[in-house]
Amino acid sequence: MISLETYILITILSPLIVFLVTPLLSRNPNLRDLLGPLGGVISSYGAIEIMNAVLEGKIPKLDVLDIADGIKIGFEVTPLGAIFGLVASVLWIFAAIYSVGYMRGNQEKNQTRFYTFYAMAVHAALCIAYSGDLLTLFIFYEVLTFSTYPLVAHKQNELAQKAGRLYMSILVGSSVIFLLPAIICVWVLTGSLDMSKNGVLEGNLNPEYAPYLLAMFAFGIGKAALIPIHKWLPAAMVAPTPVSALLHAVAVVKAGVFTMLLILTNVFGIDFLSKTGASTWLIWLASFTLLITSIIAIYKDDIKARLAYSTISQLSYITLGGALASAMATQGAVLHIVTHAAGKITLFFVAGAIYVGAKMSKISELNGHGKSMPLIFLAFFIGSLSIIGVPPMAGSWSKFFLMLGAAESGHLFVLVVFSISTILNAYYLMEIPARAFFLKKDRDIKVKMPTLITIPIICTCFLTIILFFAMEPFQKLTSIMVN
Amino acid sequence: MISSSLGVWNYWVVFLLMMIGLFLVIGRKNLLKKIVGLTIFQTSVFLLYITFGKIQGGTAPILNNINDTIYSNPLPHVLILTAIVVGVATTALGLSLVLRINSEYGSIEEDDISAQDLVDYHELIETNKNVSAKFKK
Amino acid sequence: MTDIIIKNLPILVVICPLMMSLIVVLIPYNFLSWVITLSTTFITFIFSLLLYQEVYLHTSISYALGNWAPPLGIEYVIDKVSIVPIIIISLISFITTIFSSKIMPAEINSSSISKVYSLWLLAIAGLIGLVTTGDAFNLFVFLEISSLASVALVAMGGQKDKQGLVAAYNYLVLGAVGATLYVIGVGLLYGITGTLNLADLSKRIAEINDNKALIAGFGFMIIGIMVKAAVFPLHIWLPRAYAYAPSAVSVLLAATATKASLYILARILFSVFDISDTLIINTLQYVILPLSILAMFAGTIMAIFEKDIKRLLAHSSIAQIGYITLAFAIGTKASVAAGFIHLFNHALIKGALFMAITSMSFYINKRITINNLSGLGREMPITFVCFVICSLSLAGIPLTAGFISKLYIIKASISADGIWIAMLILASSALSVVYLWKMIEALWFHEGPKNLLIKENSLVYIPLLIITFLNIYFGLDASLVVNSSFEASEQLLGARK
Amino acid sequence: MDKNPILRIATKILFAPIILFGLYVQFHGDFGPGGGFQAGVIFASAFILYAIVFGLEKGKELFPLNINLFLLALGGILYGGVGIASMLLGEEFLSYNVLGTSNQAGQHIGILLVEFGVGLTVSNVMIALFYAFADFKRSGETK
Amino acid sequence: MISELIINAFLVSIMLGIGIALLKSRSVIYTVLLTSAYSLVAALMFISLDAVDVAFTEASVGAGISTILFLAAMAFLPREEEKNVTSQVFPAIVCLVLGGILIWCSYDLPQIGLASSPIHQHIAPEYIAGSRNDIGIPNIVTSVLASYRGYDTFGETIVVFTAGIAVLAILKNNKKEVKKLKSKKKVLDNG
Repeated sequence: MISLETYILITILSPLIVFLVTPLLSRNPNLRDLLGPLGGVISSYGAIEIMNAVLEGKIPKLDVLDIADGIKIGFEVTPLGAIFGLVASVLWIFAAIYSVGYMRGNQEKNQTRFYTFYAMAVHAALCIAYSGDLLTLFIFYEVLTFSTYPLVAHKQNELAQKAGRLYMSILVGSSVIFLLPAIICVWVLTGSLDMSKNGVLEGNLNPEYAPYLLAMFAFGIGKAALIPIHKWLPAAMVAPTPVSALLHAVAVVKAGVFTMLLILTNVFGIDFLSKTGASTWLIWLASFTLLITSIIAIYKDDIKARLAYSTISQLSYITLGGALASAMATQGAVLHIVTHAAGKITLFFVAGAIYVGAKMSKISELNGHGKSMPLIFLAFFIGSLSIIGVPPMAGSWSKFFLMLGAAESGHLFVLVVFSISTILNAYYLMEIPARAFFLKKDRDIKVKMPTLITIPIICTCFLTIILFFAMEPFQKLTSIMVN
Repeated sequence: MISSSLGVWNYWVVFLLMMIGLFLVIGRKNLLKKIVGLTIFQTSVFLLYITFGKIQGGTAPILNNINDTIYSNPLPHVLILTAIVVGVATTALGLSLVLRINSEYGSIEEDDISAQDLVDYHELIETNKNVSAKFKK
Repeated sequence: MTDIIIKNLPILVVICPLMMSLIVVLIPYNFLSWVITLSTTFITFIFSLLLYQEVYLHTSISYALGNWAPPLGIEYVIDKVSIVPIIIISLISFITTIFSSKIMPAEINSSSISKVYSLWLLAIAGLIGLVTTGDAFNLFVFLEISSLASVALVAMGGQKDKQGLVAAYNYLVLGAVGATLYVIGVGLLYGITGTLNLADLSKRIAEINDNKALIAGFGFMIIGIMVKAAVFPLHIWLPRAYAYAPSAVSVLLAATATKASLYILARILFSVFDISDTLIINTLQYVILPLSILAMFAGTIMAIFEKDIKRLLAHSSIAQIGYITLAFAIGTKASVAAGFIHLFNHALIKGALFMAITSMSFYINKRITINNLSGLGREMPITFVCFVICSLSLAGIPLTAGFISKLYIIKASISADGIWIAMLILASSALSVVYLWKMIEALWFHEGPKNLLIKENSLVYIPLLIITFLNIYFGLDASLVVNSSFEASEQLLGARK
Repeated sequence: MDKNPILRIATKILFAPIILFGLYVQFHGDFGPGGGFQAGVIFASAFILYAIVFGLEKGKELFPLNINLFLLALGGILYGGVGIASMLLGEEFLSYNVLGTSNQAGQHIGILLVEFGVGLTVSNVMIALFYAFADFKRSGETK
Repeated sequence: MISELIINAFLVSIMLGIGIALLKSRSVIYTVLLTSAYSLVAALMFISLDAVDVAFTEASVGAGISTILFLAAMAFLPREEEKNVTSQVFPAIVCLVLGGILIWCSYDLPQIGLASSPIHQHIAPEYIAGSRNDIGIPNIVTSVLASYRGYDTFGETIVVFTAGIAVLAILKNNKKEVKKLKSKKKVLDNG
């Protein structure tokens, strides 16, 4: 019987090992590209075991190092963390396979560096997922930012450099100027950096100041991409698609909202928030973000840009769910992390696939190409359905819970917001398969689609359907989390 | 009365001298003049100390065998002996620097020197432009 | 023999380099003089470690020179406070001396190397003496030793670049003015108390109340020391002095020179005068606090727009000094401790950064500007990696020493409910990322000159590696530094309360 | 100016008395005003006068640079040596009591030695300074 | 004693005059001579304040050696000081402020020559007694200088030493030697 610590180690270290070994294999591409999926499988095995343990009510713990009194780096898996960890590690498998196909199909330069930092980013995401105290959380949050910079600036042309600089400056700047002091405030208030299931601030913080502290957190966590600090996400789309797919649909942004949820539940505590109403303003801001970005998405012609803005709006669903400060809504938010990840990664995969296969990145170019690559567009269609929240796709669950939560917490206008944005989602996502299938082709181009790209797309798209039926363990975890 | 006013007069002149010295240091552009100012400044500070050490009707602090002689305070004298030598050390170092500067710049006026420096600085930046930021394509 | 050494440790840490400097100047062989200097600094470091041990046995050592009981004679006071800068200075000087072995001959003509090493030891001895002494006037004497020696060392840069001479001249004149102001201050205090021994002075000051001369004397002392410590806006001598000194010298000065003066500042503020006294409180709140905040931003912004890298680092030093004085200005035990932590860490960081940059300019035999940094990182990987790590440490990225000090400063300022101060600190450190990133990007991502055939020299990069390792080590296990700093501030402030 | 006979003669005559006066100031410092610094400066002035009148080369023949440098350091070493000696004899640095049979004797010896050290250093530094400045002047003119 | 004070006042007034003259003078030689005159008057002042040793030192070091150094340096420097172009308002303000502070605090300073003021009460008597009993040499200044505060004197000897070495090191490296040094190293040509 392997102890839980070892499982944590397995999960966290396997991407780290990939990170360390990849550079050594730069001479031997096939072996090097094998590493990614392999690591993914191993770490997701660990993640699943941990999830089971958490389901049984255990709390896996692991202390790494003790810097000075009160300052330590250690891991402690919350149900939320277990879910996020699982999502990140499982989707890494597909993303890794896909990126092999993409990078080769596209003859990108510096592939070794790419894979190296890719693994590093996953490692950081997993560490965030399992982090046991605020400092560890912060540290790996930063590590994630830094490890993704080389990926964003991968192309190394003016544009990429500029985007990279924007990306860094927003994420690092916000986290350093707001998140760190907020964390230290918590440290000063509660005397420790630990978090607990029902929040630590109750009784330590004068409710009047709660909204301000929450504001520091909300704007400190730039990865959650609330307006006005969302700019980095569209900018980061210059990166190769696998990066956008894994990092900007799963790892990075989900790390952001994950942190946000963790702060809301385990630092402030749902009861504290609902009692003080400290998060009301956040509800408004989140709904605003949600609508605005959906509208912007409509006007984007570049596929990835459109997906980016849709991602922003979906993220604010999650923030909103947390901010509603009701059990149901929180559950919905957590489930949305899972479902949206599955759905959005599919969409990004497809965007990349279209680029690799047909060298097209604009929506207006897609007219009638559905016939030439039917599978791809079918997958896109299913993915979008899931995002929109149509049964029997996974997305429907989370939307359902969110709606219930909104009703439960009595903010009824949120229901309106949800329904409007759903319509908008439907509009801007459905346009793509619609153009592809129903409009007539204006020009001919020959399509060659690498199998290494097709397979993961199909897998993830099936995942969205399977999740609809296999949502129950996640749901159980979330219920453990909220009561 | 008069003695006390004269006493304050002493202090005041010492302070004024300090200020003159300081003004020569920070107000003048000529490097040599600055060092002169420094000397004046320090000498006036020495005066302050020695004035502290004075005792009415005291004699120089050298023991004699007459009883109940008042000796003025030896400690300030010692400190100032030290300070004087430190001062001359500073002066010498400063002068040597002025000499070198003059032989390198051909002037000991601050304005000329800073003008030359500015030119050099820009040359330094410009000359390296040719190897400067080109991005990988 | 050993008991003699143990008994005389407080004086040995000063005398050892002082006497050796007299001998080194007579050595005609450059290599030999380097060896002697190296061994001297090493022995000094060992002595300071022993002293650390001793201090933690007896909490405070008073050493009466010439066996004249203070306040009659001059007294050396080593306590948990003064041991911090002693360790810093001796450690850095040892590492830097290793570093100087190859750099020095490249920049200074062989006829004057032994003199330079003698001055080098004198500067170190002066700094340590400055820190250890418990006598106001003796402090002045050692202040002069260290500053004259460092001026001369800076002037040695005049061989490569004539601006070094002007830098040295300004350093000399401003330093002398500062020292003289300090002497005026001491004189006024002496005039009203009649003593020079710092401990005795503080005792007798406590008895005097509302004396104008006391205030004036305090003011002059503080201003004098602030000039030496390059506290904004009295920092004007610093950038050039650091930028145009010979490489090894700028490393030594940047890492140690201002630290000693900052320590003296803390000493005067907190232990000579009474922290609970309104005079001190006002000074901290209305003078030092605003100045430090100005320094943080002015330094950082000047650094962002600076093209010449050594100057850039010097500007950032001004900002970092701002952090330290800010920590002192908050004036709680926690914040002063944080100040000491940053004192130590910044010495490591800035030393390492200067080492990295100067060794780059040594390799390509050019002055480093932002333009000819391009692509050098790929030519000299070891130096580059060290540079990156230490810049991260300067920016306060987690798991480096810099992060620890930032963390504690911010925590102290927040718990003194000055959250806006914390915000300002973080804002300026976020700004500092801008110039650091500018350099790193140029070093690694830009296309630079090809086939420089640079071969990194082990004697140059080993000290760099050591100091970088320390940067990481004290980021991972900071308990030593943190605890000693808290002990120090406890002793410094606890004495009065 | 080394053509002027009066100066040469005057210097020749003055040289010895100046040195003598220096010695007096040096060793009478315990009883009257005077001591290491003043004496050092007076010694120096004798040599500087010589060098001014008879030219730098002559001056250096009379008092070579390397000896000058050696004495320069020696003064400090002597001073510090006294301190270290007292340390080795089990007292604090620079505590002269242990140097002699009685405390006062010890003090006398100590003070005498350190004053002499001061005198050595000061005089040689002054001479060295003068040499350096004069040398620099010449090198400048040749440039 | 009143006469003493008058003499002092007279001497310091002369020094003040010299100071003002220095402010006005533009010729370097004039400046140097004025400075040495200043030192001499200061020496007289010291004598009248019973500080014979200091006077001796000031006369020999301040008026003697530094004048020699100034002259030696001057022979190689431009003779005239240029007119200042920039305004001197700021330095003047700084000086006036500092002077103001000093004059403001001068009323709380001990009155000159008052035997009861703390300076004369606290440590000095022990020195005077100690010099007679413990050390046994008449010149108290010497005994304080060399024994009680012997370490200061040591430090100051080191300062002098430092200055000597520094000047040697600075003035030694002429342009020629530097040229040699530069040519010795191979200059890598970029690009």
